[in-house]
Amino acid sequence: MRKELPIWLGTMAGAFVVATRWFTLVNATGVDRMADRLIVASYAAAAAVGFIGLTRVHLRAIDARRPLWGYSIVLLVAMYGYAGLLFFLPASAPLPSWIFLNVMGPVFSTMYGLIAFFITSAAYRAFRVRNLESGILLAAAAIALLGNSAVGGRIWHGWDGLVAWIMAVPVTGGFRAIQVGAALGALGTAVRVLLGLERSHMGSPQG
Amino acid sequence: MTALRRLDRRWLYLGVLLITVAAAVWPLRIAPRPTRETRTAFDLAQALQPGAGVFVYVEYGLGSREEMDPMLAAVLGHLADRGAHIVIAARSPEASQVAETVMGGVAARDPAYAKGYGQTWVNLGYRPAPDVALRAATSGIAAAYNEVDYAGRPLAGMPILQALRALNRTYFALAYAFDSGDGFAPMIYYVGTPTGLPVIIGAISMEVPLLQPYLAAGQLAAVIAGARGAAEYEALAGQPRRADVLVGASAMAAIYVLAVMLLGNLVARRP
Amino acid sequence: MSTSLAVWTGALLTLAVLSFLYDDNPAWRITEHLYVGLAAGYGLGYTWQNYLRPVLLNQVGAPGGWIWIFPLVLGALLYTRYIRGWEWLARFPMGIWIGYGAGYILAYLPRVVVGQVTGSMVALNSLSNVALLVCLLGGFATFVFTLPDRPGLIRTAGRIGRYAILIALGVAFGGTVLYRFTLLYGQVHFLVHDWLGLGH
Amino acid sequence: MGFDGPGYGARLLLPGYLGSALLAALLLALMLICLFRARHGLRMPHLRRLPGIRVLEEMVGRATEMGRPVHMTPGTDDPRNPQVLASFPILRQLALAAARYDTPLLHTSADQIVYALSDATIQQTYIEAGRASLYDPEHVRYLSDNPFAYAAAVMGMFRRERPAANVMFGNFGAEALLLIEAGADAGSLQLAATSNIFQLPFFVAGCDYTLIGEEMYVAAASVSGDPMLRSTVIAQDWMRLVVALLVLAGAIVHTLAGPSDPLRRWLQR
Repeated sequence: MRKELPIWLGTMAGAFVVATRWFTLVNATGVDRMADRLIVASYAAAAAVGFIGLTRVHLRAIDARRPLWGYSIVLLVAMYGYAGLLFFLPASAPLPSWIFLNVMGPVFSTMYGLIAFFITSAAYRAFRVRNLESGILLAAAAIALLGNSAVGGRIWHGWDGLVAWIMAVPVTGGFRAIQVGAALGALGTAVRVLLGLERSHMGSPQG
Repeated sequence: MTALRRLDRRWLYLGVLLITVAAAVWPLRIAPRPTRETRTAFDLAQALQPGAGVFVYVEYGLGSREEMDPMLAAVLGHLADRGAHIVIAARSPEASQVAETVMGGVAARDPAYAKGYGQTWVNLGYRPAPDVALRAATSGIAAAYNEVDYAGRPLAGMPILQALRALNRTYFALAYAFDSGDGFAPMIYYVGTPTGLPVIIGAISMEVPLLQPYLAAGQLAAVIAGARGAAEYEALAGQPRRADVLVGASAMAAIYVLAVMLLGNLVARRP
Repeated sequence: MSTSLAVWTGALLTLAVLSFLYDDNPAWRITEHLYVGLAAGYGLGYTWQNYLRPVLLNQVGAPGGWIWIFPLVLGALLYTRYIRGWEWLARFPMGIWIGYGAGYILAYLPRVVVGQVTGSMVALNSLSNVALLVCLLGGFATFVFTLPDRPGLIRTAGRIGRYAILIALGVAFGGTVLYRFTLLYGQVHFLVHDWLGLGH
Repeated sequence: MGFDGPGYGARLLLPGYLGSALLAALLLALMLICLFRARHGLRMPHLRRLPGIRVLEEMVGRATEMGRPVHMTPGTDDPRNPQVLASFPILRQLALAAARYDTPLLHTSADQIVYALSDATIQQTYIEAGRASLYDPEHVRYLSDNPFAYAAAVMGMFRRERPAANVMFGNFGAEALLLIEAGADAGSLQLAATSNIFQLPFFVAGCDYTLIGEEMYVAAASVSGDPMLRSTVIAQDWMRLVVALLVLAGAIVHTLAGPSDPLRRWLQR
């Protein structure tokens, strides 16, 4: 019952969603709208799970004086400090939004920008022509780099047309094949979940 | 050559830093020729009647502001020029504050928007399980967003949501998603395809190839492509020119990365 | 050089993150932990301010508001995974969420696939259209799993499809490079211009 | 509450959903047929062995020879993402091999629930393999909720413990590049699988083996050898054939009939 009941409830929830979205009679009751609002509420009620998890991990690290435990204090102070602030003040109040723009902003942007460095070393190491396949990958990357940065159009007038054709034909065809395939894979997984065949999220992969 | 083969990657990093510093100290402005896609996006907004409803879904957060802020500002500025009524929603807490900042800047330039909150525009903010909230908005915005806006003010008294009740073709003319990768699919799945509302994606340059199948199938009305698309849009719509320097910087970056790739291949070729 | 506290805060944090490129160091570690802590604190605080508080104040107390109790309790069951002996209760929200999500996939994804299919029904009157169809069907052929030794036609089609997929991935790489450099440019421009006062 | 849009009336399905309902019904029917055949032991076509899966065993063998650990990550999303669900059967297979060769299996995750599920999976697998004593809770690590902090922690770990093989199977964001670079720096043999198309160029260029999109779901469904799960993959292949034929037929109809295109319009009813 501890394992089967949640799976059955999940199957019922999934069947409910499909029924309310496709069939005129069920859809006309408007029950899907209420269900959507309620499911949002259930997600929100679980919003603290990562918060609690981090608290446990870092309290334990401090308690056991693990290596680098001092940084755990930084993390907990930042986390509880900011959450506490937002408990009393709206996010648009001066102090929370100052922290948002001047502390979170630069750190998040630079973290994202760091990837520019790693991309360069990946380009140096990984984009080497070993066979026809890696040659195609490299050539397509080079054409797109010059095309999207408006450099290509200055070198040769037809460059933008070439990029447009590549986008319209091989890129559309190739990505469409991947996306339709991934959609079939996702639909297959959804059916496996609803039939109760796929139950690794219940703790043991083989049932 | 042997030294190059065992090249410490930090030398490559130094090159990246030098290129970007150079681009910041001596900015290179490149105004690209407008592509057909950007022109389509512009034409759709240009055709709006004053008071037409427009839904703007902001997905990108703090990390993508550099590429996306100019584009969002250019499109919002153009929509304000056309007198559109703008409903903003966000996919994450971060995105909702980013949207508020950018729209605040745009609204300040136009009296109808500077004093028109709740009348000419509204920011709904973010709700947990954003896909479900977005889907729910197609049959009723106020209920989907729990009757409050991003700052917790009640939606009930706002004239804009009396006129634009649900996110579908009856009430809206266009839907936008300003996206750094996670927002376009829900926009197509739960809004564009079921309601038939024309969807325009303002995309980071990274995801533009990914959108091609949807664009070709007519599931998207238009795509504005990264910093380059932003620069093109600014030129078309007569908005402040902020993206040209980004295009210049990315041109320098493209040449540097191509050189690095070439070097990598040369090093590998030599016996 | 700037005299603003906001600019100095941002500049020092930016430098701390960039220092990771040289090697792991205390400034990076402090920033990294700050980053994780702020992100978690912000996520919870914002959800409270913008969702939970209004729902508790306006909806739960209103007539018929008792129905909100069920989802809130259901979601809260997830916390039982931290209580020894009660972990199994957390399977209830998880099972329902995964089922609801699978329902969403099943309800909405097929229509998008149908759109992709009808969008591929192009008139075979131009070289580009024929090439598009060849790329697409070839791409499908690369994902055929049930034929251990695929017959010649499917193998050839699969090879063409694989080349189309490689071109698509190469183009995506090109776009990613430019995007990442634009983000970095923004931060470096902030350092050079707003903090040091150089350039334009 | 008013209903917006036309089409409510005597119809069974909402307008526009005919094609999708047929598609979904056909997929479901094919899956049920395949499941039925599997349950009754009827003949089924063989599945192509994916190159990525063939090497799982080889990777563990290599690590054993070098006396270094194997690392696996399910990416940075939570278990509501089907890609993360797909990682568990692979983890199980890897743990079986690790138990057999007596080689340490490091597992890192960026989500509390994924961590708990993975820990249970590994422990359970070691017990089933009769090697319960090899299970070490210190080898299963939850590093951070945040993708970048997670990747930074993995980078540090790779520098210290230098795994001989690195299996990345799940949903990855921008942090994927940091993981690939860390693996390359440590000299690991790398296998990557994801449906996140943004990260695929890096995986294809930078890893030794890559599973693209649907391949990862198929790998997950077939790796255990469970005929029930495997049979559903066969249904997906049939479905792909249907889609391909539909596209081809539609293109021909469109070429002959011009823009009036009855097939397309019927599907969109």
